[in-house]
Amino acid sequence: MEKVLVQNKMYAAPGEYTAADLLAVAAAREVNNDEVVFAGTGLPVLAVMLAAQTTAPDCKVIYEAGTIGSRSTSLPSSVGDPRCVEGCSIASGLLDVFDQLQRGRVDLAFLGGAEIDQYGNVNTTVVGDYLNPDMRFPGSGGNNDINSLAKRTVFIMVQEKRRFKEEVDYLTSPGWRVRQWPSGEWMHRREAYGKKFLGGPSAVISNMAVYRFDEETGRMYVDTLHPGITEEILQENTGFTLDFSRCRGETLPPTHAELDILYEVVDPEGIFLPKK
Amino acid sequence: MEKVLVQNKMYAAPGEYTAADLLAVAAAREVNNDEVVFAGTGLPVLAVMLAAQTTAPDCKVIYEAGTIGSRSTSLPSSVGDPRCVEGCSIASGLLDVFDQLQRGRVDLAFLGGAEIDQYGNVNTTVVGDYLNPDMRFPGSGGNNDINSLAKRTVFIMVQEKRRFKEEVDYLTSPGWRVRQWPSGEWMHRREAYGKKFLGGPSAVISNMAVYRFDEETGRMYVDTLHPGITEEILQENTGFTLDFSRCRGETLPPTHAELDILYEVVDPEGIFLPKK
Amino acid sequence: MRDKRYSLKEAVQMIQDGSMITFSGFTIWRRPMAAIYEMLRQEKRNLHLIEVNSGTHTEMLMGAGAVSIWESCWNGHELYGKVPYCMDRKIKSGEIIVEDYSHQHILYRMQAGAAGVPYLPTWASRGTDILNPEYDMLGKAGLRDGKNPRIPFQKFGYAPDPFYNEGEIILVPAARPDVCIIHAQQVGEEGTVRVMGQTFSDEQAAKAADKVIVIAEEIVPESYLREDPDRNLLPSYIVDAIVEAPWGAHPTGMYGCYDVDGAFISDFATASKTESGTQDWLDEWVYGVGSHEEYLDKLNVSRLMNLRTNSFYKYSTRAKRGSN
Amino acid sequence: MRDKRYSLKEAVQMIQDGSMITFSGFTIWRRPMAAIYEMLRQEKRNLHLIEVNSGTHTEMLMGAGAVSIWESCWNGHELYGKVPYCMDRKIKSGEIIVEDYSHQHILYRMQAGAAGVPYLPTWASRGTDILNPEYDMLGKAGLRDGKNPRIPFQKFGYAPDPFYNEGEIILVPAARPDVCIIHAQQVGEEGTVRVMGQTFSDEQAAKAADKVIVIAEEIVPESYLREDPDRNLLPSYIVDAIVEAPWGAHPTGMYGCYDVDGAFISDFATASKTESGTQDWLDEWVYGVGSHEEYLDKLNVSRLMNLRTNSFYKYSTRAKRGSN
Repeated sequence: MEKVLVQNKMYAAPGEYTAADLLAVAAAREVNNDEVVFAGTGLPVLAVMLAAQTTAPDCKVIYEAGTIGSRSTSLPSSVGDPRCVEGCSIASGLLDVFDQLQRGRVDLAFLGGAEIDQYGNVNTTVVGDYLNPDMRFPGSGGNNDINSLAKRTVFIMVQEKRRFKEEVDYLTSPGWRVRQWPSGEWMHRREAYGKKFLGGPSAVISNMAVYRFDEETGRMYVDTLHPGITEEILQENTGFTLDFSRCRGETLPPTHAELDILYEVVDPEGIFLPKK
Repeated sequence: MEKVLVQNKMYAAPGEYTAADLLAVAAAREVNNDEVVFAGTGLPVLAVMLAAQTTAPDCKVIYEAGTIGSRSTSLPSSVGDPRCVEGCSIASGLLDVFDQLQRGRVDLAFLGGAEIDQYGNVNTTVVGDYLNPDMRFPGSGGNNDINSLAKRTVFIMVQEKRRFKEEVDYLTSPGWRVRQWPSGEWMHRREAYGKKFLGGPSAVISNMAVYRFDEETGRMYVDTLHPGITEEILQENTGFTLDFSRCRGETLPPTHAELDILYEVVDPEGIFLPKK
Repeated sequence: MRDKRYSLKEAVQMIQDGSMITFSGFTIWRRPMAAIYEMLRQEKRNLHLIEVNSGTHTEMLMGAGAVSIWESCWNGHELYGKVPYCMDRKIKSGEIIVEDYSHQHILYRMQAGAAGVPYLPTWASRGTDILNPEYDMLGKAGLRDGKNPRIPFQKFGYAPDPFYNEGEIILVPAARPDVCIIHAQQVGEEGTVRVMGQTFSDEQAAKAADKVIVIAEEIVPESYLREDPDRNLLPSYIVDAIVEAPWGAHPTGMYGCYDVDGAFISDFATASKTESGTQDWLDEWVYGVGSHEEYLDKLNVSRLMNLRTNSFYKYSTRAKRGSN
Repeated sequence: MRDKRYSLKEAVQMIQDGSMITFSGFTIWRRPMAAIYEMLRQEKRNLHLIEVNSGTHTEMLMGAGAVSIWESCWNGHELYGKVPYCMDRKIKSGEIIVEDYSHQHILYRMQAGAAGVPYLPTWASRGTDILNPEYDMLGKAGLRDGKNPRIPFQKFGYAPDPFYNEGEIILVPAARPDVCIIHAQQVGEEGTVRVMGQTFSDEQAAKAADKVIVIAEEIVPESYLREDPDRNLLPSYIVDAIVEAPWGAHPTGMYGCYDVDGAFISDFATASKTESGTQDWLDEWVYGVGSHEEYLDKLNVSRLMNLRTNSFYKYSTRAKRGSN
């Protein structure tokens, strides 16, 4: 199934790639070689498969349903897919991978969410009051655990005002400033986790920008704007006041080589990336 | 490897069997059909293999190193032996079998020990003061756990005055009257275990007698004397005063069929039962 | 040996209304769908589901009105439907009590049940609303009074670490289901279960339950499975009933047998957006179908042949998955 | 990928004096003996052993004076020697601190370490001297002061069950070894481990440790092991070093490879009754032997061929075991 592609490392021009392409590519670039990476269903899978083909050939991919070190040649549609098993080091079950996660073995996790606040707290559970909801979402799944226990987490999100919120309706997955129970007190993640502090959200990649976090204040700031996105456009699509003070400029677009790998090797069937 | 034997159900006469034969046979008779039986290395393995060939063909044998439902045709020399794996339902590991034990799934366990007291407390750890020992033995192994969590336990012991003691030097494995820690108070097993009370020692089979327990007082009493053993002989070989009030008479000797199975099918190599 | 073979109907008849139930599989993979459909046909009611995660099968049970309590961490159809509409409606109507945990929590709840301990400790989910005591829904409903021995007195506990001074750790209560229904590739006639590929949380779920029902693609001789016992998942003695039902996990997928039927799940997910759509779908595919065999015939052969997995890859190389 | 192959000597050089160590196997089965012998030749000292159970390898390490702390539940040679004479002597001379647990305790200690939690709860061993606080030997030695981060502040803890009111449960602290040495049938060149037959507590021991060294009968292509990944025990990424050493578990036995060499173990067990006997035995079989290959040659071919297992039975049908 592996194809040899001409490696064209020139950046693609606007119009030559979609927002989803840029998301996947930007996410893949977060992976360092040799890292242990935990990936959820969807764009995260695209990102790790792309990373394995480009900058991080030695990364070890853990899928939460129970595979470690997958070398899939066919894109898994979900982490329970038999395609995750192909070429993996071990196919076991959740207990195995969640124990290893809690043991502190995961360097990087890719996750998604429905809502996020400026501290990186994520909601995947409910819109509206939990006790009287407007809309029920699937729930935490492993989002919460993985984000609690990985050293770095990268969230891949859709940029909308109603999704980038001052306060999330339900705090499913912990950011840098969290509510410690049973007391209910808000505190810095470092304080809440104490000796079991392993890290936290490292970046948020939306279809408009890349964000990072100031670990001291716990606040999100804009790192790069995607090509064509202005500070004004981004602020309009965000429910809290953005910090542009550390913005480094434009997000690097995909290279032609990355796009070729995405479309010809990673997702030739067009499961997540329908051909234009 | 299975041999068809003529089933001679006549009892053997004294001199036609050894003390070890009687131990194994008496132990095998404790197994009810369809029970889940946990067996340790040595005579317990002989006993369950004999039971599976006679009165309890549907018993499920668990060996603590990690096999369930063994159908060994070659006698395992220890519970870690590959012979335990033959024909078993699952070969896994200790976590699997000890979890199931603690879940309350084990009906009967066969165990041994170096010392026992009248409450069925067993010592497999040390002779003398634990802090200044005369002789160190192997230690608990799973003896303690299995005896804590099986519904019935049968101990197979050598009858000697120094082994059947008023008080064991170290309480490795819990009988009917135990010391509850951290307080150190002596109490009935039922009280010590509370809601997690599953049962306790059900019989002790020595080379001279079969003992059972009064579950209310927690005291051992003599159930049957092996052929040729008198009350006097037994008391001489016991370090505490024996209760003969419920003695039912003589232990039934092995049948010729049982002996044939022991020597021809279970242990033809003479590992535990050298040929006379 | 007791004969453990039952018809699908008989096996499902062992499940009582009001029971606490769990299942094999993960989201839309290796779910005991044939048993789920039969549960619906037998009109099971007031089920208390406790699942490491849920999926299409759960939405069907909820849509049919079979569920009164759900303890889990996730519900949906993966790629084929992001919103659990049936659950959404039943929450709003107050017909279902929903108790949210995280994946690690509910997994450890099963493992605690499997190991016979009342709880396990975990670091997962600190600082989140999953631990918010205001959201203890079984507590709010007054069901943590000990009357139902399968509902613990608390949703969570907390305890300091006395060994390494790592601070206060979270305790999750054991899950103690009445019944676990497993779909596996193979089961022996005495009950030994072999699962190929990922085993998800099947081992924990089965061992936590008091009764285990196994539906398998094929019943094979025990002796065959016992030749390689290090490849088996569950020992025979904990299995109470076995049923042979080929394609019995459809529309969910399973390693080495068949892929997910995404179009089928999408159809259900779309229909489930409304109460009447759900009913129509159930009428057509469940109540209007007398048996598992009728269901397979209604699906037809060519549909199934597209889903059948390739022997080397263990997934289908024929199923159309994307838009290309 | 980083090359994980090392010579036996290099791999054992990774182990520091004073380290906390654990091993694969069960009593006299699948112990990493080649590595044990090499540890003795390299004169490792002050080792802190933490083992689900011990065996001949432990007696050898103790007899050679390599061990200062032992936390486990059992030590001996099974059928081939009931008394752990080396441990007995070292306890009496005060050279070893012995901390007794039960099988379930120490197994759960490993599992807690593997899962990254500070402890696990268990019901095992209520009412016994294993819980007697007078017998907390590391505590008595003043070693529970937190200076060594691998020694917990307490030997045991107790906590009430807040979920089902089942009473006070016993807590056992996580085991956090520096190094786990595994002997397996097969390892891939990147480190994926396959163990056949019973896996004992290898999975928990390896995952609890910070560093994992795998000695295997054979190093095979990763791709071969990855064709059936549901048969593998450990993922490659947690393995730090791999060594090929055929017959490397001798005199202990292993499924599908070779049986226990009972006569060899008996000889050691008998020699171990005295300090000088132990030294003589070690001189002959360890210090006087330069390498694993020399050791095998000294054993000779016919001895090994008698131990070699039958491909069908997975145990030897040639080894003389009993007296008939």
